[in-house]
Amino acid sequence: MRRVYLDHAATTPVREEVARAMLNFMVEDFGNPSSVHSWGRVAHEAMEQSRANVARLLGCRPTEVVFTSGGTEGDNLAIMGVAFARKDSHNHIIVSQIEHHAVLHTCEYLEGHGFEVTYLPVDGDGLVDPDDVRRAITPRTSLVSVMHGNNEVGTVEPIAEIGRITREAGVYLHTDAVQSAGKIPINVQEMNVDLMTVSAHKMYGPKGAGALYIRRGTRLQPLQHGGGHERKMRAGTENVPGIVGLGVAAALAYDELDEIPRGMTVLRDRLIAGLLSIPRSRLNGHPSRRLPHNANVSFGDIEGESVLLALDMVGVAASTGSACTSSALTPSHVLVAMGLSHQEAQASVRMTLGRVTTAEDVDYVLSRMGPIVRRLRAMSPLAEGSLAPREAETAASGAHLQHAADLDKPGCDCSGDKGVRR
Amino acid sequence: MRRVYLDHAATTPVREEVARAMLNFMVEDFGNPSSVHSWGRVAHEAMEQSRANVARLLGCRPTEVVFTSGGTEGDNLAIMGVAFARKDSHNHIIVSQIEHHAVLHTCEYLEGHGFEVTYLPVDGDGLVDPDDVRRAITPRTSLVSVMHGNNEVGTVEPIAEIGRITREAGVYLHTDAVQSAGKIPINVQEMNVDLMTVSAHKMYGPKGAGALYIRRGTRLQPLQHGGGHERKMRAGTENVPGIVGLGVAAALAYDELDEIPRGMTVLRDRLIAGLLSIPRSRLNGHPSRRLPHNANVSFGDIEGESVLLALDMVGVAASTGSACTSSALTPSHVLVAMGLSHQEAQASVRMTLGRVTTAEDVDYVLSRMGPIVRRLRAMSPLAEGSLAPREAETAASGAHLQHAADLDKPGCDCSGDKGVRR
Amino acid sequence: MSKELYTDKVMDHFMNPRNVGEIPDADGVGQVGNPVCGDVMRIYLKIDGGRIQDVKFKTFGCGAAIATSSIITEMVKGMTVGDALEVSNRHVADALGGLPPRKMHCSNLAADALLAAVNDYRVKHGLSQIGEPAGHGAHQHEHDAADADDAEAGRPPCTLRVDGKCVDPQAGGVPARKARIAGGG
Amino acid sequence: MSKELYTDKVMDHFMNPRNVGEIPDADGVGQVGNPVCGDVMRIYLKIDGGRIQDVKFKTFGCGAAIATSSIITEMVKGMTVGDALEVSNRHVADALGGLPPRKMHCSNLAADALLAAVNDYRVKHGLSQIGEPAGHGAHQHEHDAADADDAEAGRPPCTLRVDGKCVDPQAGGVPARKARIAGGG
Ligand SMILES: Cc1ncc(COP(=O)(O)O)c(C=O)c1O
Ligand SMILES: Cc1ncc(COP(=O)(O)O)c(C=O)c1O
Ligand code: FES
Ligand code: FES
Repeated sequence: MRRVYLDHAATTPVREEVARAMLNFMVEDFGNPSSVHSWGRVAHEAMEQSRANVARLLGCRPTEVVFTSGGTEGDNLAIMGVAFARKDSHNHIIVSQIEHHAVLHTCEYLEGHGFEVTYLPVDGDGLVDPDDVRRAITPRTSLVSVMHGNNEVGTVEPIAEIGRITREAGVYLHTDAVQSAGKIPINVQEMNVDLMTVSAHKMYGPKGAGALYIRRGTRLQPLQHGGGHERKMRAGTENVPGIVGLGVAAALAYDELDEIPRGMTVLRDRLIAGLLSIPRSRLNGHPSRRLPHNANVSFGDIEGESVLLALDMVGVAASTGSACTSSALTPSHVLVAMGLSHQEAQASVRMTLGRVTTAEDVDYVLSRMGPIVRRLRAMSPLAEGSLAPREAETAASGAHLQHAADLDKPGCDCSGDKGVRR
Repeated sequence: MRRVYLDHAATTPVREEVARAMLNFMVEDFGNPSSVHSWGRVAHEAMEQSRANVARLLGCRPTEVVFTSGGTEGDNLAIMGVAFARKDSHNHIIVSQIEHHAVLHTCEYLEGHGFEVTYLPVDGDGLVDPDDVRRAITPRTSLVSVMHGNNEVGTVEPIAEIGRITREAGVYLHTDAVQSAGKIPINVQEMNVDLMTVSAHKMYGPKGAGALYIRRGTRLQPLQHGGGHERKMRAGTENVPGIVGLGVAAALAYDELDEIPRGMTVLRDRLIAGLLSIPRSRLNGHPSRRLPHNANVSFGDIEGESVLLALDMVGVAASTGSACTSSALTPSHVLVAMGLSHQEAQASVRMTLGRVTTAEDVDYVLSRMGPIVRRLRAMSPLAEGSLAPREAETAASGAHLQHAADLDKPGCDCSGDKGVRR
Repeated sequence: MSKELYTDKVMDHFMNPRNVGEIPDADGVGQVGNPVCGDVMRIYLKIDGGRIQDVKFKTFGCGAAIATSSIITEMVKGMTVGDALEVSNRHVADALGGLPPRKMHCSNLAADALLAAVNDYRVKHGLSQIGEPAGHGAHQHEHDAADADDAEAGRPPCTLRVDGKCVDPQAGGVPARKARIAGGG
Repeated sequence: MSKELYTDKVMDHFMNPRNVGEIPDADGVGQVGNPVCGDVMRIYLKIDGGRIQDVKFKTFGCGAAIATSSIITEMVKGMTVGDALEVSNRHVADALGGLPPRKMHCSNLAADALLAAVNDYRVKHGLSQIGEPAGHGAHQHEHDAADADDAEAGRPPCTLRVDGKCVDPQAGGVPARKARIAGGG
């Protein structure tokens, strides 16, 4: 059976060049960069070379790069770091409703610790209105965080414009560039940001490594305490192989930024066109301001996990929403924020292309998708022509409502019921 | 030139078997374990296999293992996690004075956030007295944290005995087993601990991976927010290759726990005997309750970095104190707690053996050590027979004292001035 | 079976579901939304002499929802209405060779929809509605083994629950949001 | 040179230090402790006609301390006492081909010990003591380039300083603990 991996927004394979470099720093040059002897010096030099590579990709100085264990830690460090460092004078944070859970759940945590959070709406294409940012800023605002490229629907936000507003207001701006880094140009200067999160495993580097850009002079409280690594911003023996892998991945991404995404956009548009030729389908996310590898389509009357399961049976890897929310029970918060009904949101399928995706891969997926949608629709009680149930028949579920008030606020549903491996 | 790595307490090379397994999960089976498709399932299964391996090493259930980015994160999560989860009723924590900075600096952070911390003394061999623990516990104590094997002097603490006391008092016990795991038997049941930190790169696994044992039912607040990974205790895409590496390393360590350390102890004793044959030297740490790979010796009148540098020139990797404090200006807090004078502490050299260390390696190091110590002593103004300066001559340094009061409390001096790579 | 995986039987019923469809002149029709996830199932019953002569379903839901829908129709076809109501979500899961703990709640959909269809039939025949189906209350609290310990320890937030929260409506564990979606389904 | 590395010249002076030793009938002896790290240096001067005829040192300290001790003795041998006091820690570092930013403080040891030795000589000859050697105050504040920015931004805790804190005694940057060790040295 053909196997087609269209879930590159969830994670990517590590490139050979990257893996080879990492292997050396695991088995041969395995030193601890804090050590003063030659093993330590070699590890330290490699780490600084990686820092320079990452700095080049982001358009910043090497001294402004702090290595992390990934995108989630980067988002947490940026948001909690600024929030707690400035909490005596500022207790307000502004984020969009379509941020990754690493941002949203950090904000929920902060709400429980004396902070106020404004969650900005988006339009039907998933765009944040910079004017909304301007209006939301108060004298007690310390930080605005709006992601660069959305992980579910691929919409690219107007960060530079938002940055002009935050600069003027003297408020820090963080952007989560986990999905955009290596796919579209990023530059912290041009984007007017003070903090930027990237993650290696989304750009053909290893899981467990990432970086946070911290503009020089930005005050942050560290999350993790211990040795004075990473200029005291991130204690813990540095993950040298991971950092080396991130560095090589960043260098390759930077060098190839012109070629790869162009061909990818063509393939993506072929995929989107094919999916939209299925009746009652709609594209989610902005039609043009969009990451080059992202296709996200909702199909009326069918449910996401069943589509994924059926695709999996024919060797195709896709997801609903993000990798994270694809295993959650709740419909995607991104799609709901964009105004989709819960059932439209539940019926979305995200396919994300990678460096090695071919036209044949796309055509194979399209040949399988139509029959799957038809089969599931034939089974759906929501599809047209199905006999409508009477009001009374929904009573059983209505009865459950009475218990709702007892509930805790539901947390992240990742790894929740809906996600199951077969 | 012969090269001899005697800094295995700082970090270890990744074993071939471990690296090979990791490589597969980077390049081939690279899926995100949260994904529902087959790539995700394979990654998820591998992760759970690792969890089982780690559980076997620690003597716990797989569901009690949470993967982290390393020992520092494990220590932070254990201590802050319990402290914040129980802060409404308990605000007191007890640790030893010889904990790793990952514990001590976390405690300092907590002291700034309304917690009280008791720092227990140790005796001249570095042992904590369990009776001191008993006496320090108050009704407001939530957690005791005493490390298993000390990273600098190798002393092994009486954890099981301390655990009997904490159990009786209804207080949680955390132990940092980063140095002992894989070197001496560890078992969370027999040791009566509720939380235990381990780190992969200290036992021939990769940097950037570790685990925290959390006894079922122990309340903890997570450090990092986002997706619901690791039972909501640790958000972020799991470092699957790192976790796989940790799992393989744990399995190998468990299987070899009988053989390796035995031969290692013999070599270590040969090394210690040789070092102590140098005049005016003393062993630091307990003579028998000691990690099998650790030798720590102080040489009168000479200073640590210069010894390391001279050793480095003949191809030998060693450290003063920990990898972390070897690049710090302050003398080892461990040695100071054990009652050494500052200069004795500054003159300590730690050599830690590994799986592949041979008798020839040890003899080579011993053959170089004597001349180095003699050469540096000949240069030292503190050595016997040197003309003593008069009181007045120290005035220049005394003059600096007047500025001392302005100081911030000095933080961790890791990566500080003393550590320099040449 | 790894607790994370669907059995072959589940996949068989997912790929080749039995009794999919509608019964235009059904004697009872029941539709419910799953309070946990908002998925929807509808069951059609043809009842004659107190016995289920025919049964069909339509399901908007996950793989487990489709599989449990399929197998419950196989199980109850030919049963008396009374016996059919004894079929619990646990029976359904067992018949599939087990469900991953996190998918146990999906099996409620089938039992609930069956009850709704029977009640529809009873109302039409002037009978009173019946409450929870047998075993629903007792068996629905389908947490994994970890929960026993959680209870001992006073429900700490760090241990695994089904989706991190209790999903038993009796225990007050249903998110309002979800219930609302389901009600509007 | 990478800012983290010792130059070959430093390593040469560390491995083959010049003028190690003592002068039993020295005209001036100065010993100082480094207020930052507690390391100790002692300098012996033989002075004749206002000129340094001979100089020797002993140092308990890091590689940079030994190398700066060694090179300063080379530099001042033959100089007038006045010229010798013009030799700043920065001159010493430059003569070694540079020191890593984090090791700049080590070069203070040599300049301070020289001053102490000269003062010892002056006291013996009924002269008044001299304060800081030339360039000491101005040059000792040897942070790396990051510090300029730190100042702009109001000294945020996140940016690199020499060991995370100011090490210039004039700026109040010396840990009391260290100074005490040094004083007791
Ligand atoms: C936009 C975005 N932010 C943050 C993350 C979290 O990064 P990581 O998986 O490295 O923890 C992800 C991916 O999971 C993402 O897509
Ligand atoms: C005893 C001890 N605890 C904690 C740590 C920190 O672990 P890691 O290096 O994985 O952050 C170390 C090593 O650095 C250690 O030796
Ligand atoms: S997730 Fe809704 S029924 Fe399975
Ligand atoms: S560290 Fe003390 S003089 Fe260099």
